[in-house]
Amino acid sequence: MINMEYSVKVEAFEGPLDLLLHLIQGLEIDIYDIPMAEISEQYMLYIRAMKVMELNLASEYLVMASTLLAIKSRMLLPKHEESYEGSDIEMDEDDPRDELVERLIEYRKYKQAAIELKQKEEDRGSFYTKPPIDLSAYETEKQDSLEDLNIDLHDLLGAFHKLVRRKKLKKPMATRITRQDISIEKRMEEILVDLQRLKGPALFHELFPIAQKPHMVVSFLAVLELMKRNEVTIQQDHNFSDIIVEASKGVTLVAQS
Amino acid sequence: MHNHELQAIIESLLFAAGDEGLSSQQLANVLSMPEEEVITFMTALKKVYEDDSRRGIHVMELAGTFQLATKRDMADYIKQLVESPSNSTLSQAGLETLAVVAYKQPITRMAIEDIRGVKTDRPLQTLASKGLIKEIGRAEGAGRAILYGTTDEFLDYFGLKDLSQLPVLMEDAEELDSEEETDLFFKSLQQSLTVNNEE
Amino acid sequence: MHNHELQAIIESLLFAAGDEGLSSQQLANVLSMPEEEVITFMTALKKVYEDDSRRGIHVMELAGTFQLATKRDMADYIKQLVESPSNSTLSQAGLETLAVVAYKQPITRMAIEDIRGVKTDRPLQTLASKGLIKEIGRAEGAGRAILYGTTDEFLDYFGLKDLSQLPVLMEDAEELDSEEETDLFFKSLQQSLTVNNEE
Repeated sequence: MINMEYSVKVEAFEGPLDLLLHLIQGLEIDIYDIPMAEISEQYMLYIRAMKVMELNLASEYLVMASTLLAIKSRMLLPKHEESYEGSDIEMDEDDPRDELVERLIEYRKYKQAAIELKQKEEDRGSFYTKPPIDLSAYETEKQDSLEDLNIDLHDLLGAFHKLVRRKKLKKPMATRITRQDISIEKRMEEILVDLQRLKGPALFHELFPIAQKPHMVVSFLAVLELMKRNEVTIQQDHNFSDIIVEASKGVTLVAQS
Repeated sequence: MHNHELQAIIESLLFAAGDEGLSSQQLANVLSMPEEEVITFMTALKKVYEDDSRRGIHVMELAGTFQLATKRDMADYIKQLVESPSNSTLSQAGLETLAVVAYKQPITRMAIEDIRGVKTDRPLQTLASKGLIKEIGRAEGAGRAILYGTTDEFLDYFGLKDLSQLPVLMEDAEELDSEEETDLFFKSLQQSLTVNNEE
Repeated sequence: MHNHELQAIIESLLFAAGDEGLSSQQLANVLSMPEEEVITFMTALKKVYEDDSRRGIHVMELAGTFQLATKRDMADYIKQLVESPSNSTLSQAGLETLAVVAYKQPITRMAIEDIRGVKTDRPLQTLASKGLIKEIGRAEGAGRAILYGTTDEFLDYFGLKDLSQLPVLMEDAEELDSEEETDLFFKSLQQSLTVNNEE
């Protein structure tokens, strides 16, 4: 009886209440009149599937299992017997399922709300905003003391997430390289200066100090050009080992600044 | 102040403020106008942007502020320029937890777990670190449990003006459309498969 | 393509691109138009913005890119906005910059700008003058870019003992978790399927 269908579904549940709602749905049961025997049996089937799958079975699932069984057995008791017990609070023929039904309905409200939030999350993705322009040019020179700042860690966290979210909206930076004015020539010179200063070999990745694509590309082209001109030597012992770069002997710096 | 000029000024202010947005209060200050007048004007202005087919942007109300944003129809064009369209969306657990917090705030972890029927510490931690919820106080009595509430980032994240814009909770027990249920399940299954493939 | 629609699309693209702007080449790609036509259209569009008194923004051409910016005569209003008392004392730009430095230190200005997507020299100055950040070293290699980090005053101000007390920033922790779980799940699924088949 344990098949893929069950196993996959078990993993897709957000807890025992979610699983129960799914069963109620699947069995087309009236949530106000749950046949406890049937639902318990189905529920236990899933639990067994989860165990066989050795999925990390949250203890809440087991607690719910025993709750279901308890309700089931209470339902089997003849109703009138309860009133004989006198002191029992549940004299007025309370349905043992009431509490469960209440919890299911309450949970279902929020599960539904979560679906709608998901929709809103998706919708929000169709609207693009922009970062504020740099307004500091408009700021007058007033020396605020730190006490006036009035920000806390939540503001900091919020600001960070706002910009993490924004990053997704960034357009390709086609103009970055020209804006930065790093020429290959200049970068070659810089690399040579660094290698000379080291007076020994450097690891390849050390030539890429700035983790930005344009800068890295220029650095890479600069190393290639230096190799071509025999101004540096490159050595690698075997595949994927560190590449070692060294200034060729006798190369002197043309322009040292 | 002439309406045209006012419109231009507001556009420049909203443009400058970007996704920080401006409240009607802030606009009223800068424009030296009563706040109610600002609100009335903004309502009209929203419609101006909406109705003008030459405009690619419009005014949105997000987290209690007015912001400029691109119109929905433009998304397809902008997407082409977006660096990585990787959408890291919230998990089901996160969305459920957030829904409970949003409607029931201020609320303790225990109360959330009562409703969801599962442990919820991890989703809470994630939501807090994403800036969507925060501690807004402590419960009285023993333990002084943390009370959680939603943040402005929450409103912004879901495109809401304020909490009153949250979808109405389904109060009565209408049966959920079972097809939708299954759909949702297959969607989440697909998502997890996609995640796997991308690794 | 209809002119009105084209105008709207370009507005939305330029808006979303922010102060990085877009080259005529990029616009041509997205709009599937020859670049010369784009350039001609942009010349006309610039005039449209300039002549329309209801617009507070206009199209600027800078370093081979087109970008939207506030019109020059709006400067006074924007200045008022900055000075408005309801404006928080630390601008959004400052707050964002501080957050990036706090979480990513040591970090260069270039790297911060890469994360924020906008120029950041001024916010850095402001933060340094407030004593919240400082130069804590130089990047290795060429350029020897300044590395920024937070100060002791920063810790004091936020009541932190050290940086490890910053709130956790699980950028995508939840997603990671579920990926791992999904993996585990599919592994065990495969195993059990194998077992099943053998039965």
